[in-house]
Amino acid sequence: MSVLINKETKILVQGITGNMGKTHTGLMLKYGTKIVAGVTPGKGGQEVHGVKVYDTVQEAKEKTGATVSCIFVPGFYALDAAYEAFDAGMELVVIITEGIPPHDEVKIIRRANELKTNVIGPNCPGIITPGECLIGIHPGIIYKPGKVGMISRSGTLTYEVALTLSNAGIGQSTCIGIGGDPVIGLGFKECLRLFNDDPKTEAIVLMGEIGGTAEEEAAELIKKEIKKPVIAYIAGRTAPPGKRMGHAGAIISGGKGTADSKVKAFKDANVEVADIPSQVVALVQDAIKQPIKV
Amino acid sequence: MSVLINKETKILVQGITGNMGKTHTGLMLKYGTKIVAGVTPGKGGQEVHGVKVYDTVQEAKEKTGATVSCIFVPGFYALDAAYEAFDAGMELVVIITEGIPPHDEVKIIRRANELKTNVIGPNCPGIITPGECLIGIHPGIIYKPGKVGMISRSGTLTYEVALTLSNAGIGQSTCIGIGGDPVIGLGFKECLRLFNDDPKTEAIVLMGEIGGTAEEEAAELIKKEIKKPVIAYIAGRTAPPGKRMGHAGAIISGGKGTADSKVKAFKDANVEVADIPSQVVALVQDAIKQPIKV
Amino acid sequence: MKLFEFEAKTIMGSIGIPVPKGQIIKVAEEVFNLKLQYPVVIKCQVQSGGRGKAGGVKFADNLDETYEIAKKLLGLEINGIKTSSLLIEPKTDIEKELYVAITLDRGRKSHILLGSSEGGVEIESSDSVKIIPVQTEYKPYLGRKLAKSMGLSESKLNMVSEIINKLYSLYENYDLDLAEINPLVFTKDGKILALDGKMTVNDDAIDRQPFFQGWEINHLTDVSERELKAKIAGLNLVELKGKIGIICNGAGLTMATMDLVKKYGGEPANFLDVGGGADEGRVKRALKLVADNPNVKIILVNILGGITACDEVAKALKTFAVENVDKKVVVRLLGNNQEKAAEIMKGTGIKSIDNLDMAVKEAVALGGKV
Amino acid sequence: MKLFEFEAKTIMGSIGIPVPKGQIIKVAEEVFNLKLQYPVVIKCQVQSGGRGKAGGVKFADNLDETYEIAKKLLGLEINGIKTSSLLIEPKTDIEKELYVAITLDRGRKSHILLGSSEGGVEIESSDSVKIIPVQTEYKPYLGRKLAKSMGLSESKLNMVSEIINKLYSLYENYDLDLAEINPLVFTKDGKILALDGKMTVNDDAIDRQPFFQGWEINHLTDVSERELKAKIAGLNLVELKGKIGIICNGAGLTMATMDLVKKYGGEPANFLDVGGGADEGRVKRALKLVADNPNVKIILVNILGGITACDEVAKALKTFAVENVDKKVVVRLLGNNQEKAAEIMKGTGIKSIDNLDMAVKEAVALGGKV
Repeated sequence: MSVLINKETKILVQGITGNMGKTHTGLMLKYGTKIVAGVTPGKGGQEVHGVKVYDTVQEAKEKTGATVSCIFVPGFYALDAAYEAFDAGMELVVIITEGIPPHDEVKIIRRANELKTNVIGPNCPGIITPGECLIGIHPGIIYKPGKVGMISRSGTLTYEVALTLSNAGIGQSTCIGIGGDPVIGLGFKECLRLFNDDPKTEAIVLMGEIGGTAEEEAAELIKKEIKKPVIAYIAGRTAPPGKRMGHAGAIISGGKGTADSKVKAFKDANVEVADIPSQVVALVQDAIKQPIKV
Repeated sequence: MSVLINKETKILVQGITGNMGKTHTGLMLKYGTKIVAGVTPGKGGQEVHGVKVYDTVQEAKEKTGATVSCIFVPGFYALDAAYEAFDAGMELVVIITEGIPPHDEVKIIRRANELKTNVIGPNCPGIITPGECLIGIHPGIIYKPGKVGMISRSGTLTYEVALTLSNAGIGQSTCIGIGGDPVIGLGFKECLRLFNDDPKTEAIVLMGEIGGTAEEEAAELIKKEIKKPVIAYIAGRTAPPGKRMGHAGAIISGGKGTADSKVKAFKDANVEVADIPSQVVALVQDAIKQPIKV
Repeated sequence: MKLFEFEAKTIMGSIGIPVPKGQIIKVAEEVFNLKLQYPVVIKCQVQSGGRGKAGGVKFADNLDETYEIAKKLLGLEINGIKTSSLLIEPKTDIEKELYVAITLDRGRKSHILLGSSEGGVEIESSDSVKIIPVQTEYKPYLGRKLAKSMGLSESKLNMVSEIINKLYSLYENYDLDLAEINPLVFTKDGKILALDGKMTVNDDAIDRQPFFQGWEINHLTDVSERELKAKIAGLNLVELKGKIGIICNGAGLTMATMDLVKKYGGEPANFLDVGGGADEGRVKRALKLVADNPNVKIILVNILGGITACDEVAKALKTFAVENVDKKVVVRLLGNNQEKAAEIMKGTGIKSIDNLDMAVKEAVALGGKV
Repeated sequence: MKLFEFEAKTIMGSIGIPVPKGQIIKVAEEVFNLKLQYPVVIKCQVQSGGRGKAGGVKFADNLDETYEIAKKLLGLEINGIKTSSLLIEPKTDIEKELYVAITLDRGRKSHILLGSSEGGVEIESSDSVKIIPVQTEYKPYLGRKLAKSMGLSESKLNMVSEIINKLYSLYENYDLDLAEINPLVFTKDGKILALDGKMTVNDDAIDRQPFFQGWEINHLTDVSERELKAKIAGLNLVELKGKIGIICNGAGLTMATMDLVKKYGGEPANFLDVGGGADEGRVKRALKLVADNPNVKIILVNILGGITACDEVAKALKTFAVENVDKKVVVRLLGNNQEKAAEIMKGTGIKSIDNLDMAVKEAVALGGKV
């Protein structure tokens, strides 16, 4: 078992004929992901890496039984693409697209909540269940099947930590890049609950960064609900206030969203916090030895 | 018992300081309705017929415990007023206002459905449980407490039939004017179900008119679900096609929405159809004598 | 308010929906100023359907032909409405005709997109029409879904869905009841063109649409002079062929009264709803409008209301009776202040009959029989 | 993109939010053309907070005073930013100051209205601030709810809620991150006036806001010259005080690398994220921007990615090493084509250290120590 996706999951790619869509469809297929359809309006009937392209999500779903959409369309078109995916009844929509205006993101997430559709992202690397299914742009080669669930606001930082874990022989159950924007679909809390309920996952690595209060809220939840060990890492201890650090969501404003506040919240919740990424390995090794809280 | 409202129901009036609002608040109070608050922005603190006015629905609800709103604001302001009532958690919103643009009505009804709030109207006379509670502009004096549930698209036609029933000694459980616009909240079907489940109601009078297919759908439902006798009357047998007969919804267009089609649908569903309003009395008298279908 | 074809096309053109370049003429001699290439199509500008069947659309190959046709078409009556202007456009080489429209679906309580890959007359009721409901905010994928369901693909799919996006923005921003392009055509040189367009602005919303302020009266071409006057006075009047004029309060009761008239052997001359809470002036205006119809032999007034003040109605009736001794009136007047009303009507010869059936029978007996 | 006060007020004024009539000057002598009544207020137009404290707001009773103040204020540095224009407005007789704002609430995933019946500096963090979330489409009752929660009543409630309606329409239509009026004042003669305004246009949405096309560069006043260049080149550069220049791919990894530098005894000189899939040219531009910072003693390049082609990065590094023999570079380069990359870098003296901690320690050791 794994979280949200597995080797049976059928995926369609919106924006499959664009550069990003084309490249990553190839990589996902190579990884073994079941990409069953692509969608680009007006290009129905074409093929990309042997995957048939349809004009609408509705048709692609009807013809192939896809239940998950991975969106690669440009920022200003993502709202439309997401609504189309929701309307067609996708169960999970993974939005890789970066630079979506926040006014659109609010609408996307609101509509997803109304319809109880799961959204990962926007502005995220996607989700991977190593050895089974990769949706998004994670470099699959870095990951190994195993027992550690990972949740992260950052793409390459996830790869960094996954790499050290894999190198140390510690595999991952599922890794979810929740995205670096201020408004996102599944957050730390929702993903923590998923991993808590997943029998395959024995420990959870949570990678946060400056900006917002999602980490503080996650710490609250861990204290109350999460039975499995959680190891946290927070990026941005040296980030200056008031400056956006790449991600739209990574900004300390009005004294809120500092790394210190997040580290403190986790420590208050008895969550081990790694000072540096490579320390995660040792903390995970320690944690897995402990019996699970009941 | 009765449908939707009873003598304990606490009501607030939106637009209480306008002409319509003021007049009908007076009439409703005289009838014994528990009008506990009024709402007009900027007029908080004033009184209308001894009813205290608040600036917002939220405040009025918090101070008085009102659960039902009756809306009298002008057409272009009804969308805002309805959203305010929904947001404040009103359980039932009765919209008397006439002339609301249909694009606004679509939004009102969609939002009500999202929040599972009951709406009566727009463009309706409201709802009355004779002897207990009058919400809207029904002339209370015409009605008598009793066992007949009434549902109607038209105001004065309801009064006409209620008058003949009352004069014949047949009282009413609750009478609902569902409104004459193309897009309305509770329709024939929803109200039929309410009366079907109401132990006090023994027969149901349904007053339809030309336009749309609500009567045809009601007939379908009656065939399938309704255990109590239903007597129908359809206005507009002499209405010419393509002309709006007063109500925005009362128009035969593209050959659809004729009185003949509706009468036929009811007859196919074994529903007695009165040829003229006064005939309803005899049909109700006959029906009440019959044992209820099981 | 129904717009004329040329108005709908001008508005569509203003947001980038391709429409033929045309000219409007109101006098036949204006054809001498045409700046269009031949052959042209000449189309009567009437709001009625069935224009083609009635001979309201003609083609011409040169100026002489155009002039002859223009002379004939100006003034042509189509379903009782006189043509007062013509739209002249270059004739289009059509490869394929389509139909797209947006309107409100009462049953679904939502806006819907309609489309068919067959254009032309009476397509609305064809089985080939596909429907896409707009369940929440409109987004472009809905237009694509419609275009797809119409069987379009490749660039044609994108061209048509782009048109639907634009049409929807008009539909939404102008509070339309209907926005329709029929036919929407692909031309032989691969372009897309809205060859005919319909737009209906919602009557209850028009006062918040500054663009259409003052347009209403010019657009009421399919109503009688008295219906137009009623509209201006805020009264709902629909004229029919019978002899019994009807004045009621409430649309349902008015229709029921008409039905009763027919049931008892008469024919209604009109539908007139004075609305709730009508006062003396309003009832007077209603009486005058109904009485002005030369077909009307008797007027049946049926007022039943909690709030309508019967004495106000009675005052109007009294004045009317004095000023129109030749007009017969049958009254049924129940509600607020009905005793005062009876007092006012004493000595005028007008009697109020409380029972509706009796009142209608009386009206039919007093000269309304078919 | 943060707008200047005078721009925000012009936009607010254009949709009917009352603002003082003011004039903008860029040269002190322009005060001789003032068409305002005295006393006036003279306000430095800088995007930084704390303007009042820094002496950037002054009052003047006559032309001479105005001139003297204008000369002093033009060029005044406020939090490191030079004042290049002044807004001069008639002084307002204030009865009461309020605060209203609209922004996005990350936690709620919705837009929120904020308001307080206390205006003035640092109100944002005061307990008196009330919050109304906009859960679905904005409707005017939300503005009234906010005004009510601010303790307003009667005509003041309606005046303030009307302002909020208008402010929301700007917020929505212009894709703003923030729309704020602080203070919003009631004047002694009973009027309402937006005395100061802030508007921030969202950076990811600005390309669909034609109104603001071309505005961006003029509004980047709080960044260094290199940060501005980076912005234009589409790179995320934030400069800091340290000696170790950092180039990474991905925001989180860049921050983590900065943190590691600090952890191992160094100080980062910057944040620079080249993004995913950077090619040779992009990495070259990044190297140049970082190297141009005179504080930078050593450059730490940390690229880890599935899709970033390491050979592209290596080519850029090779060229850079040849052209800048005096600049020390430490590289950590893992991912696609990393063997090709190693080949390219052979003989350049640049060595790639696979382990991130080792790479950072090396950079600190090679001259980055504080």
